[in-house]
Amino acid sequence: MKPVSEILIELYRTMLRIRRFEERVVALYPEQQMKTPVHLCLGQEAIPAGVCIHLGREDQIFSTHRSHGHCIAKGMSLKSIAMELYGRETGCCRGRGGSMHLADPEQGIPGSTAIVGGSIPLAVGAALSAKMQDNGRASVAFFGDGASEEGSFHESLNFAALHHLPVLFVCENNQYATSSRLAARQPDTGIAAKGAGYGIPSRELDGNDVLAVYRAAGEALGRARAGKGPTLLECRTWRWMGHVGPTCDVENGCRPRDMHEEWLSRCPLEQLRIRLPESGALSPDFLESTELAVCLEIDSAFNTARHSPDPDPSQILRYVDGRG
Amino acid sequence: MKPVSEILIELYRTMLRIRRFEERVVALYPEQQMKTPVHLCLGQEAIPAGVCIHLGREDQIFSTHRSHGHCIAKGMSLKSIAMELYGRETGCCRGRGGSMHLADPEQGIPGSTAIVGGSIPLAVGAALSAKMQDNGRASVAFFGDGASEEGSFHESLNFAALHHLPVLFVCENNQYATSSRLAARQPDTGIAAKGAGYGIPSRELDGNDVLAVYRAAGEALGRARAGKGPTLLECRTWRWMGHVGPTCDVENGCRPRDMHEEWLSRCPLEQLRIRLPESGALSPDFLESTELAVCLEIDSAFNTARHSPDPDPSQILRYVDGRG
Amino acid sequence: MPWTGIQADGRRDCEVYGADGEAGRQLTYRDAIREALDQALGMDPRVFLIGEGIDDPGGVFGSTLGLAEKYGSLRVMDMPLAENGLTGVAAGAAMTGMRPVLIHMRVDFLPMAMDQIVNHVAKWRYMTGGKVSVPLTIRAITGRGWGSAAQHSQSLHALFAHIPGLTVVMPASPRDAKGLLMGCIASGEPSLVIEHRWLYDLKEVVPEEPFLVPPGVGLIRREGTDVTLVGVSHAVYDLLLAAEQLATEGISAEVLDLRSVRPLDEALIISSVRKTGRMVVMDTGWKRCGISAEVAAVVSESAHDALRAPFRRICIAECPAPASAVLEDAYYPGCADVVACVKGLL
Amino acid sequence: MPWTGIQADGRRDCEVYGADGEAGRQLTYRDAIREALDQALGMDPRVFLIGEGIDDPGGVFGSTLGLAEKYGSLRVMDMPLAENGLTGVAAGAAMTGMRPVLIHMRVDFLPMAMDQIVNHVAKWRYMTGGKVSVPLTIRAITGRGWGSAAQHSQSLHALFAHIPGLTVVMPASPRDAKGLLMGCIASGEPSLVIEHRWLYDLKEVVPEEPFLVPPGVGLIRREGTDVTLVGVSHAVYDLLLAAEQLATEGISAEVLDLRSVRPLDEALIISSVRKTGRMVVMDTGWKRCGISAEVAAVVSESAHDALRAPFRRICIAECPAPASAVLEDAYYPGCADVVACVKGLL
Ligand SMILES: Cc1ncc(C[n+]2csc(CCOP(=O)(O)OP(=O)(O)O)c2C)c(N)n1
Ligand SMILES: Cc1ncc(C[n+]2csc(CCOP(=O)(O)OP(=O)(O)O)c2C)c(N)n1
Ligand SMILES: [Mg+2]
Ligand SMILES: [Mg+2]
Repeated sequence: MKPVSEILIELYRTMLRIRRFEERVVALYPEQQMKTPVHLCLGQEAIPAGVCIHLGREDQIFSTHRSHGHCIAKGMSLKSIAMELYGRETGCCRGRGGSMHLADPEQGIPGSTAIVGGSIPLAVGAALSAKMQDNGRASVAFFGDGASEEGSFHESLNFAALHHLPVLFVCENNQYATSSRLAARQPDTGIAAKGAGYGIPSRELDGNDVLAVYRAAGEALGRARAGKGPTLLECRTWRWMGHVGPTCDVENGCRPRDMHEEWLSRCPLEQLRIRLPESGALSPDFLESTELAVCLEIDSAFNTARHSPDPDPSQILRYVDGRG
Repeated sequence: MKPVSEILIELYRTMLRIRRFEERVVALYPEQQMKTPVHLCLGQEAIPAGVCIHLGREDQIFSTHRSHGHCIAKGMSLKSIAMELYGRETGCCRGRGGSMHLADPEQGIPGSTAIVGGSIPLAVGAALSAKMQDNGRASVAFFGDGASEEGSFHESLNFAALHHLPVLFVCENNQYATSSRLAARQPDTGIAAKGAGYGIPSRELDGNDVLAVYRAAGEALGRARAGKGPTLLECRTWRWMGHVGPTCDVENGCRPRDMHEEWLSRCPLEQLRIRLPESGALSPDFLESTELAVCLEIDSAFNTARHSPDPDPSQILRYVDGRG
Repeated sequence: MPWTGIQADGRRDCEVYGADGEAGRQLTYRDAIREALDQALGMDPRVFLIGEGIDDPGGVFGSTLGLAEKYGSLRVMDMPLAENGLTGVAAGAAMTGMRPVLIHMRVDFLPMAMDQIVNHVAKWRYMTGGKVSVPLTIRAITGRGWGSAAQHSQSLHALFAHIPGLTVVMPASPRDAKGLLMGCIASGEPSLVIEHRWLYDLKEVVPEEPFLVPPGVGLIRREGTDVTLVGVSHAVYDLLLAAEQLATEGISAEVLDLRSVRPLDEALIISSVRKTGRMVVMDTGWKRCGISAEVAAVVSESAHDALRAPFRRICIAECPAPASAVLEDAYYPGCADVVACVKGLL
Repeated sequence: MPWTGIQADGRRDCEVYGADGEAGRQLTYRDAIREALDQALGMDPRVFLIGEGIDDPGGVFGSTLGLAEKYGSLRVMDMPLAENGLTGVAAGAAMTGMRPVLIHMRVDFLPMAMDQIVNHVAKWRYMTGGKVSVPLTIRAITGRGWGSAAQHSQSLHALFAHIPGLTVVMPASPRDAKGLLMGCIASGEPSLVIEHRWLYDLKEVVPEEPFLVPPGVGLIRREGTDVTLVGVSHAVYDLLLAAEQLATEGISAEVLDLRSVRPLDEALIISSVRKTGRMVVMDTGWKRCGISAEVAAVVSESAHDALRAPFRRICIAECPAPASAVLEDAYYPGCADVVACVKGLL
């Protein structure tokens, strides 16, 4: 076990890297050099940070259209993400995927899907693979509240529970699917309530409290690796920006202002900083030097991205299959 | 409210009509005149009988590949079913559908689907229709334990619960999907356990006890018509024959003999007869005259079917759409 | 029935695409769709709309704006993310007296509902010997560009054109967007309306009163004698640009807009190729087993003797849509490709 | 890698269908499939099988019999009724080191999994810039007859042949059933093997050792000079019968077995039609946007000048499969239809 202070530092640094990365996307997007629809996870940083800290490189995650945070937390280089957003040949998917399809198999990220619900069975498959290869790996399915309405969610829970697969289902319940609120799509039982029907240990928790996520995910992944099967975590959270793009959607009436402000006041980074002054881990010095380091890393990532080469159009048919 | 004796008589007569109809299919099938895959519901008669007694003609049911019992209980004429099994132009679907696609909109049966899980959302749609038309109708989705594994089950429960639709989900849990036992497909939580995740009142019950089905369905449909939303009933039962065709599958090792015999001893008709001698409703006279009447009805249905005309092959493209 | 007696637009002859010359009220493609939905809702109590985010401030790229306010949330209904189940729900409602219009923001979500569309909706009338029909209309929009990438820019009409029992239309102009949508709803047949996001801002004169364009009837968008250019949806636009350019070089191209890919207006294709002797088909989708292949087969079966040059297809590249803008440029063919292709034939 | 070094069966030349003359061990189509699975499981620890009822006494029409006993229930795995989810599960396993073979008793269940197949499996390699492949093989069987009806006898290969990124093969003989299945598993590409229930009892000499038939290579089943008959799967059988009958009347028909509908062996089609000048395609599926349309387009593009008679297609009737036996007879074309069609061309 790592000492608590190291854990706190790692959690904070991961959240900060996600936060500053997304902010940079917001800042640069109007230049229209990133020609890809960005679904930002500003405000939701605690979830990928709290979950992925428990994962080794060999563990597998599957992500969604809102993929930046998961991939950063799992260890992808900011540079290879930024280059992908710029559509470069040097991007993590050689410019073929864009923002919604980040992948890096070397970091245990087989990929991201923009089809809602698609990530869930894929992660179960990675867990089946781990069980068959008996290699001690776990896998994580990240998905939203909307995805929990898809049939694939039910089919995946059933199969994972049946075979006690080492998979963690992480529902990032930001209470909206595009502009559609939860209550227009689901009865008022909560998403974690679904787990019991499959005998899957399930919990609803504050997704803006990185320590709550950290603890619940740690427990769940411990169980998964011990052969005790899947867990479902419903992490309540809120996205700070609109569904897609670099602006907020509250102005134009997509989500209520009062809820938005209430949730803004619960910033995951600030909460960690404020609630844990006594630990001493997050000292002003640490905060300052981390800000600087992250800022430099992001500068470099986006500068490189900006100046990297585009794919060669004559190669458009490459990578369709292994034959070409 | 009908007097109890009338209810008992109706339940018994319905079960008997299903039983004798299916037995006649078994007897005649080897003649190879019914060129259609038959999925018999012998042993499962209590469920359609106990549910459909609460339905008026205008209420809608959707059925599956194992459709004979549902359609008989809902009021379809045995003749039009038999004619369809013989592939006749005079069959309920003009010989286009066969055993797995029985339909009779006049009797509130828009149809049956052989795609497992397909009946469930269709019935929810009929309930939505009833709500929109505010016509007081209810609808019933019949489906098997296997169907409860399909994503459509989850999607349907969610939507029906969200909109408080007047639909009854009737899972006929005969513990097998083809030759695959429940434990190879689902964790050991029961299917009724799924309902709670959507706030849907749900019960597991003895599907061979027609009075238990009768009571539970009555309550559920009362709630549905009162605008209180859906109910899920998991009716435990057992099929006496193989998955498809007129023979049993126990000989060839598809299902265990001991369970089979145990369930054979729990014949829904016998149970009703034996457990209720005191009511006097099911008197020996009644039983005898009912047997006779049902036998004559079935004779006539199959005789007519045998001698009815086949479709005209030149009309093969008719009914694809309303244009032709 | 509210639909009987509505004017059917029987035109199959030449009509200038997006003509400003024509008198009358102009509407965008987007507003033409919205007007069709509005009139259908207003006229027929059996009609209701259902779709993800249908009532939100975006209103499905503007095509449903204001309708939830006007008709209420039961007739203009948001839905959970459950495409297959909700297609079944809509189908069940259609079988029992309603006329739902189910709306998807992207064609790419239709594969999720393929079981209900292919196995149920398309076959139900036949399976029941004509006794139960499924008057369900499904709208879905093809996306393109800005890195929409592999899962957000498909144009899968060929998959549905293959299936007996379905109607599949692809309006290329505002007038057709209204007329075909109303035509589908009125038809009582299970129908797919595949729209194109890049046409949404296009303007044209559109009749104000309800009118029906019957599925299955193509249109000559421009008359010509040297070559027949066949297209659907956004491709029609590229073909018309190409025809104009070719005209400056003395080549007379006839442009056909299929409008429906099922039923297919075979007679129109055949009569045009009999006139010109050359044929190029442009599609917004892939080549293999696509609608361009079907047109080739129709010609080869019924006008083989008339074809005086090799048949040509101009389709998107035979790969998933790439994200990078430079690859997108290579992915989508355009007017220049058509011009080059036609010159190669003459 | 266990698959390298396995003999590839490169034949493209004439070979008599189901010849008894050839020396060697004969196997049924069913047993050839089972042998391919057995050898794949035995040779490559990454291979596992998953399917509904795969380990039951029926053993997927006999094609998996005994394998669960031999390899255990983790490598030959029953599954819940959840086709889309389980396709995703198999795909996820394939992306992370396994080589799953997912088995469906009917092609009709594939539409349920269309989202995973079309949106995920087919596109994953491209979307990840070639970094993550999906070596998933899916077997599905086309049913026919005895009132299987609309939802249990489809032959939907055209839907998948339309999609870049997928391999779709349709073995017509026992040798190919083994060779193509092993060829797909070995290829590491997402592949669909569409089998035909009516071929299961067919016997042929099949090599005992593992061998690979590479997807994308068609076969001349019979040489001829007057007309080219092109088919897949069970249609090849009808075409060979027709060719025999035509031979007695002095007409020499060449019969091509496409074997793969994606990739498509265009060169084989073109060279044959260049020789014969006439072409008839027979398919087990529907006409519109089907593989028969694609063959027409290929010929019309690349051998237009060679075609001396109208192109002809012989497909199932353009409607869902009816249940009644008399309608089934009318639904499926046969040898007599081919003979009549060819005579009409000469
Ligand atoms: C199957 C499918 N249906 C619809 C969409 C369109 N869509 C993209 S993201 C999204 C909202 C998803 O909501 P949720 O799962 O809660 O994730 P969030 O965006 O809130 O993170 C929708 C509807 C899609 N991509 N895929
Ligand atoms: C989507 C789909 N998958 C598989 C099948 C093949 N199949 C037909 S019936 C059946 C078993 C269904 O089991 P269950 O739902 O329990 O109904 P039961 O037959 O036991 O009444 C299966 C697997 C099918 N028809 N549809
Ligand atoms: Mg959300
Ligand atoms: Mg069952």
